Amino acid sequence: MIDQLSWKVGGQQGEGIDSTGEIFAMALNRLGYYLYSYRHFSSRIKGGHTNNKIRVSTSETRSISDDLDILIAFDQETIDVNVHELRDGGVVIGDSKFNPTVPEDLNVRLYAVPFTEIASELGTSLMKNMVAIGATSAVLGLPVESYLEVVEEIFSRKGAKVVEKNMEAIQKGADHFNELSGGQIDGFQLNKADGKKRMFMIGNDAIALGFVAGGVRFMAAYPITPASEIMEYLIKKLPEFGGTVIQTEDEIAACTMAIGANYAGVRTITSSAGPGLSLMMEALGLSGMTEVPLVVVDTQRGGPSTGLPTKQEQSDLMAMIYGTHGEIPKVVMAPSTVEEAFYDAVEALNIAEEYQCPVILLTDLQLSLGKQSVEPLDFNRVEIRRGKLDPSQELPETDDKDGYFKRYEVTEDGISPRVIPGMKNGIHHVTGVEHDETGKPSEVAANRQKQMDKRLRKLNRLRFNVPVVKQIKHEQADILLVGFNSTRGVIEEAMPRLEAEGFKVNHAHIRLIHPFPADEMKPLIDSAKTVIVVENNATGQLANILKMNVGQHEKIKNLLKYDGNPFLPSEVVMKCKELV
Amino acid sequence: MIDQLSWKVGGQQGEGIDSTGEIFAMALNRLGYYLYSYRHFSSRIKGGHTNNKIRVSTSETRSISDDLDILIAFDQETIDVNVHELRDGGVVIGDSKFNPTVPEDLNVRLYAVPFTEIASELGTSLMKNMVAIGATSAVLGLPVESYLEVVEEIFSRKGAKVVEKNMEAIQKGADHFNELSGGQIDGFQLNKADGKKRMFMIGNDAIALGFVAGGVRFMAAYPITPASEIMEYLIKKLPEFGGTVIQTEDEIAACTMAIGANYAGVRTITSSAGPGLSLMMEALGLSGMTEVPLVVVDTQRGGPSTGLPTKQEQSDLMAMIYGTHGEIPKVVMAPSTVEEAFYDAVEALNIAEEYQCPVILLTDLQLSLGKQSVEPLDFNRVEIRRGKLDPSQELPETDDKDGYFKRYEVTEDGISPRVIPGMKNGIHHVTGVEHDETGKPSEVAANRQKQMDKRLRKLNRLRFNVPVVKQIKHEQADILLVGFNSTRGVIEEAMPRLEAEGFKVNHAHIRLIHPFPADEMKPLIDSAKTVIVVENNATGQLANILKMNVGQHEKIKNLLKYDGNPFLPSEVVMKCKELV
Amino acid sequence: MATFKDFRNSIKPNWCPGCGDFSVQAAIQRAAANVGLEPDNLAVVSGIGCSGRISGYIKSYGFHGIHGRSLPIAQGVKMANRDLTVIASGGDGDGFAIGMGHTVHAIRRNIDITYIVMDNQIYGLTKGQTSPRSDVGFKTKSTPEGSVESAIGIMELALTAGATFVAQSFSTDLKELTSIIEAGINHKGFSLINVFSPCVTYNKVNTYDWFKEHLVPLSSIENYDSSNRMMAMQTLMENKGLVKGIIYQDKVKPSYQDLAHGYSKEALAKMDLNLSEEKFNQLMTEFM
Amino acid sequence: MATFKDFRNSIKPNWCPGCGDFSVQAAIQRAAANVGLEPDNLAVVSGIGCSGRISGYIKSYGFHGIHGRSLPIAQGVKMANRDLTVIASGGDGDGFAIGMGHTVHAIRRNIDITYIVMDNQIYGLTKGQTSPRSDVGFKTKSTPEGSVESAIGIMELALTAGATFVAQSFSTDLKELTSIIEAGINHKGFSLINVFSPCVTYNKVNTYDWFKEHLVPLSSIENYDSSNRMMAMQTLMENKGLVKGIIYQDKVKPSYQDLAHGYSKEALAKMDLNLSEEKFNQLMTEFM
Ligand SMILES: Cc1ncc(C[n+]2csc(CCOP(=O)(O)OP(=O)(O)O)c2C)c(N)n1
Ligand SMILES: Cc1ncc(C[n+]2csc(CCOP(=O)(O)OP(=O)(O)O)c2C)c(N)n1
Ligand code: SF4
Ligand code: SF4
Ligand SMILES: [Mg+2]
Ligand SMILES: [Mg+2]
Repeated sequence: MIDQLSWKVGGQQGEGIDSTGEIFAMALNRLGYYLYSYRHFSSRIKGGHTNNKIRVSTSETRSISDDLDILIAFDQETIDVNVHELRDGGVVIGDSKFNPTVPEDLNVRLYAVPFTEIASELGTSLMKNMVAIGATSAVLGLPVESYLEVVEEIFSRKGAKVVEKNMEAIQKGADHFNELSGGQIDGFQLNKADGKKRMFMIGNDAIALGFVAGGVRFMAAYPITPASEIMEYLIKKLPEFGGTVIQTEDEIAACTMAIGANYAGVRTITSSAGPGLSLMMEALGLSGMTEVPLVVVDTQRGGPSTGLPTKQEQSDLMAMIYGTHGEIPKVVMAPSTVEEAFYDAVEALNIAEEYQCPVILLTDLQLSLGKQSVEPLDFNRVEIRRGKLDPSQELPETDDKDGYFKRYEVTEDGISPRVIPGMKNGIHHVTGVEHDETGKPSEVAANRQKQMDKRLRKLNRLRFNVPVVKQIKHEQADILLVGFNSTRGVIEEAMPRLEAEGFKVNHAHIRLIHPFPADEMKPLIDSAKTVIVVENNATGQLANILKMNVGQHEKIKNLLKYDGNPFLPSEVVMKCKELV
Repeated sequence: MIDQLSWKVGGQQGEGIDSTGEIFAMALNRLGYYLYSYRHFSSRIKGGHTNNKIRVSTSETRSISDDLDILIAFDQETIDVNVHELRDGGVVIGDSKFNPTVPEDLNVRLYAVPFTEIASELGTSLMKNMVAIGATSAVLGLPVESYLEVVEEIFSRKGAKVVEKNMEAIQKGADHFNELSGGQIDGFQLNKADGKKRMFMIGNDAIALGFVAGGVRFMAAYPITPASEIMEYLIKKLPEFGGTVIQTEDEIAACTMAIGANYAGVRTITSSAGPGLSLMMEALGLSGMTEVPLVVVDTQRGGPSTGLPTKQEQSDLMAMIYGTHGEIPKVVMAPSTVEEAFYDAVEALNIAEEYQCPVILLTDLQLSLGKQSVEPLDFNRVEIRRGKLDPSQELPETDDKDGYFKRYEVTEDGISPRVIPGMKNGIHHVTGVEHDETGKPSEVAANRQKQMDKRLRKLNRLRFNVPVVKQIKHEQADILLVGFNSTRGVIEEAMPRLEAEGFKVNHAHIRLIHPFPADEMKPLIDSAKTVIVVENNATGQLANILKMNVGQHEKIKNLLKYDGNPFLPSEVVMKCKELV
Repeated sequence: MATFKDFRNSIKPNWCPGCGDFSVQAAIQRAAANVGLEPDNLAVVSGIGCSGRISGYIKSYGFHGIHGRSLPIAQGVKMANRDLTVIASGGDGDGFAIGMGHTVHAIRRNIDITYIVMDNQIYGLTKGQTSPRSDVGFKTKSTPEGSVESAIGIMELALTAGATFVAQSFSTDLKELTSIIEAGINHKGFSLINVFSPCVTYNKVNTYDWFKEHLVPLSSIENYDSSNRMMAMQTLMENKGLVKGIIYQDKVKPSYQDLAHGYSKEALAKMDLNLSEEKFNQLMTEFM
Repeated sequence: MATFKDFRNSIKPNWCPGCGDFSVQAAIQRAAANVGLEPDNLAVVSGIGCSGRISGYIKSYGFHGIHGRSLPIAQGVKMANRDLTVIASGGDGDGFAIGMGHTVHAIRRNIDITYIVMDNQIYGLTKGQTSPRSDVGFKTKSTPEGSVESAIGIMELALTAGATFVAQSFSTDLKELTSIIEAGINHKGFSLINVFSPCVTYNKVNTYDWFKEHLVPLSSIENYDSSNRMMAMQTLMENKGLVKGIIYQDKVKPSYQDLAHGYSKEALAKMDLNLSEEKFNQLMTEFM
């Protein structure tokens, strides 16, 4: 009996590969296993190799695994591309339709199951993925009934008959496999899971759910991979709360429309990926200058330019911190797990309103689209804080000669009182031009200085729950591993392996990218011999940020990967050993 | 007799203040004086205080001075706003029309001259600025004839009569002043200048001239302060060379149109200020990814957002280095004088073509609009280098199965051969998507890695003439002053004053901002006790770049000013003393 | 009830004496009072340009945005709080050059805001360059030999984008302009009002006199029917766009607010943001 | 002379089987050959979308730009080298959503390029969201209850922006489409060709059959005169834009290249960049 295994299904895009993986994973999630799935897909609609790699475990896991136990292939290309990932003694189950073959020098077990044929016999070849799932459950020794609930949910609106046929397909797949293999094969039986209910979701789902829970009622956005799921979820959900989503003509409109709506008092967000964020740079400056709260999600993908739109990368870091001309207060947050993505989405909204500035919620393709089991979220941690805005407040008349409200009053904490249009005695002017306390344009040097200082001072007191997630086991470490966003999983998996090889390893995962938590990081760097910054980019952006903010350049080493694929745990282990 | 003095004329915008200063300065430039003029103006068309401060000297000067010798006032506001700048014993000449007064506690000499009245008597009140110029020459002891040449050039197309009248206005102004003062007053007579011919131009003129000389034949741009002069010059000049300028619908069109034209083989530029640059971020990434040469001028102004559009600032540094999602090779150059602006404009074009990447020519409002005497430029230093492009080359047939040219061939120096549309056997594909050597989209990991490495490696060998302008007088310095762009003048003026107070001061002015010349800077920092980075921004951007690239954080101090005005030499001196 | 004086503040506009924008400002202030608005229920959103300064000169909530983006900002304001009256405004460069895409899309989206363009056929603030409304042959700083690009027929264009309210006026006709702005505010949906507002400093061709001579009042056209889209188009084409009055109005089509699925009748800005625990659990369950 | 096969390469398009874009590609290849082009004198510039991939599938110089910017890039190419034939192309989202502003301005500028839009009334590449050409009520991933925004009448809009060549076609009519593209290439000025190119994966409404049923060939309209702008507009309005053929052509107006002051007849890309010392000194003297 084993505690975890890795399963992959592959074939041509548009052939149902996704749903095969999806149904398999959902069923196992229901049984209480921890699932982690990562799709390999490309920038085209139909055709082209796609695969979905799913890790099943009895404990939490957030990284793809080094090797593979079972490969389900709908075409020979899937075998050719993926077979080398299989562990010694791994299993390939291919559709007998294409006469699957495996390289002779590999010790893998090949089974050809007539996926398509069985499905066609049952009525439609579309059900071939169900047959494949059946074969899978035979390998794992899972009862076919495990799938019933999921199959019912998916197909019940098509009628009981369809449900039945699909279950039959699963059964036939299992039977056929058992016949071929002569009963269960060794080493693939999973220990029983805890049976607890968990969500099965991608990072983008968590972010979108966080936004709904955090009070977002309007969104303006333009579709783009890998951000679109956030928009799609809100399109479905916001109407339940009276809210809505506008698909704008471009990202500039999306961002400025969000600014307009936030100014008018509604928590409004937009989301995009690199190209869209690059287009929003001027608007971000407007939010910073006018002190209108704004939350923008950047789901990083392979860059630059259109780059590798369906691949993993973490290369927007610098642009998110420093993009936009001039100087504004801005917060950049980077959740490192799907749970954090949820809570951070809520918190981003709070910070934006409390500090009246743009907040960028940075994620990456692996975190945004990787689908995994997530413990139920804590309702009590969902809190709405609007800072100095109280829309129900009755404002006194002001002493300004025009009756204008001092929306940009210079205060000690740098945060001015905030009112929204419609409030009596709250009239003021908002402008991206430098302005005085009521918002009237002003070029007076002394006023300029005061307003600049006010804006830039407000983040000095930023309260942020856990700016750095730390796993500090050693007072003096050989290696401090540093990362952000989705690399958390792979680093956590590499750590025990490095420890096993005798290294003392600490880990700091940075969640507040800007303003940078230098005070938190300094002692960790001081107490490490080598600092290895693990990043999916080519120039070591986070490492540079560390250097700028903390120093100790000679200690800081880059561990980079930028070929579009996420790190594997073994890569991190190997490269760390090279670097120390 | 003195070697330099400062003169200022002020009044309402749209009243001819600019031309008063202009005529005065041009005449003195012709006499061989070194002129430096800096305008204070605001974001409106007519009305609002404006002034033009002009420094006259027998040696080169590139900074506004601390104090003022002569103030010419067309309204009382001009006196109120500027009188405190006057040195002890300074002179105010106001139009008697508004009954000028000066604060009693100040030791300044006030003369009321009937500018408007004299002008009106001569035919039109428009000539009041000529009367003011006349009064000025009386103070300085300059013969009225000094203006003849300039007046003739400006007014000759309006007829000899107009020229005559204007000269008469000058004469009357001089006469009237002499009558009032009872002959020349002491301490205002300038030593004779060297009589050499120099240009009198703003930084933007020099950049535009550099572009014409450097082979630019097309420009696409959108108007914005303080960049528009570059566009205006090329609009006038390019047709003489068969070229043209398109005023596009926005900056995105400007930048992408420039990319299209550069791709097709014509040196094409665009220019803008912060808001425009923020809009170009996506396009810059396209240039970087497709390896299409591109030169963009950023004339920095007060930010963020619309900010202070007519004021000095240097706050786009980080955005220029790091703006655009993903990672591209990019060069950021920052000339520090008007001469350098010319040569750098030419060089930017060469670097863009040699390294096939975007080059940002960074300037700031003070450098772009400050008008000064410039020694004649060296034709022999104007050289056109197109790198690996030779449009007249005959290409052999390629061995690619489609006959495609390997435009993105992986080469050791990271620079691929370049061809342009229309060339036989040069067909290839260009895309912002990751691509193979012929430009076909490719998601293959190994190819990705190779192409990324190729692109990012090409600037490793960047040859740049003088990446840092150094004034190193001391092996061990108390202070190393570091700056970029227009602060060069003020630093050079502060240095001898600090030396006079006993400090050993070195100066490094950074002209190649990115890739950062860390090797050049390190020894200078090593050998200084304190490094003071002088910048017109609020967050110390250049200082941060120094920290990131060189380290030694504890030594590096910020000397910042961000109220919209340039530094004065005395401010730099004073703050340096505080910081050491 | 507020009078037009309540929409005034003490700021002296920094427009040149004689600029057409002064009357546009006055007309907006009058129209706001005439339709019964209170200053705190009006939001004026503007772009960048001489004209863009207008949001600071009207006493109401004002948002002076960035160049070309007054419309998306204004639409955001309205979506957030449908109880507000929202006026977007700016120059012809702002709306028809850099903002052209937003203008077309705001028209087709038909959110209930009023867009007033101060069309002077030039870039004022940047000191006199050509605009998309400049006539062929017009000499400017950027076209010293005369512009060679066609001027956009903006009123016709609006019709093709699905506009439900299209009007044109002239800044000196304060009475007509005021009443058109009132009609625009009262219109349920997006209203586009193009106002010829002469730039006395940089446009020496399209002057007050020029417009007086060239503009044809629709009221002078017999049987003109502003509900007839085809007639509107024909009239515009026949008169090279130089007409004034309400050119077209569709009084039937509901605004975006009324069509958007699930969009609440209560202003979003006034709603409670908190979710019940029950609802929260339900949302979680959907992922299980 | 090149044949259409010379414009082919060996890349297999990654479009879905049955996608309308295949025929558009074929038509461009045929038209290029028919008008006598050589592959190295043609530049195909495209945007981002399924359609945008086309620049990689035609053997010629190809530039696959960024979303919405095919037109400014293409105009830049033409301005740099007027001896090239330049085709810009992309999807309806690319050209009429994010690229709307550029489309209007490219039309009015009238640079001599041909713009071919593969209009499938949907966003294909991003998996099925509404586009500015989607009909009201059309259900997509982003409008699950049906779109509520008006579709842009793009042919009409082009006329109002000063277009000199406006045509529409249908991707299966290979012969007609080819001849329209030829006419577009031969037209001196900007030509806009909107091609209904069905997305078989995400648009189940505007299908091949739907278009066969709804499109009215202009050739079937008696006395249709494509030089008559008013008639063009009327016909479009009467037929809700669902016509095919050359809708309007102004054969008289010179292109931007021929009007731009001082712009050389020789391709800029072929000119010598060096200045004489004499000229250089003259330029300096102007500042003295
Ligand atoms: C992104 C950006 N580009 C350019 C500018 C510079 N700019 C300010 S106003 C303006 C155009 C003004 O013309 P118009 O919109 O017609 O307004 P007007 O001044 O004529 O009222 C420009 C180009 C800017 N502020 N922002
Ligand atoms: C700036 C930017 N925003 C968004 C995207 C994502 N994107 C790619 S193609 C596309 C729209 C595709 O629709 P269309 O232009 O109609 O082309 P089609 O796929 O239908 O041919 C979008 C939104 C992008 N690549 N760049
Ligand atoms: S420049 Fe023209 S538009 Fe601007 S304020 Fe003056 S008159 Fe009005
Ligand atoms: S998704 Fe639609 S537009 Fe894209 S390739 Fe498939 S059929 Fe064509
Ligand atoms: Mg204007
Ligand atoms: Mg489409």
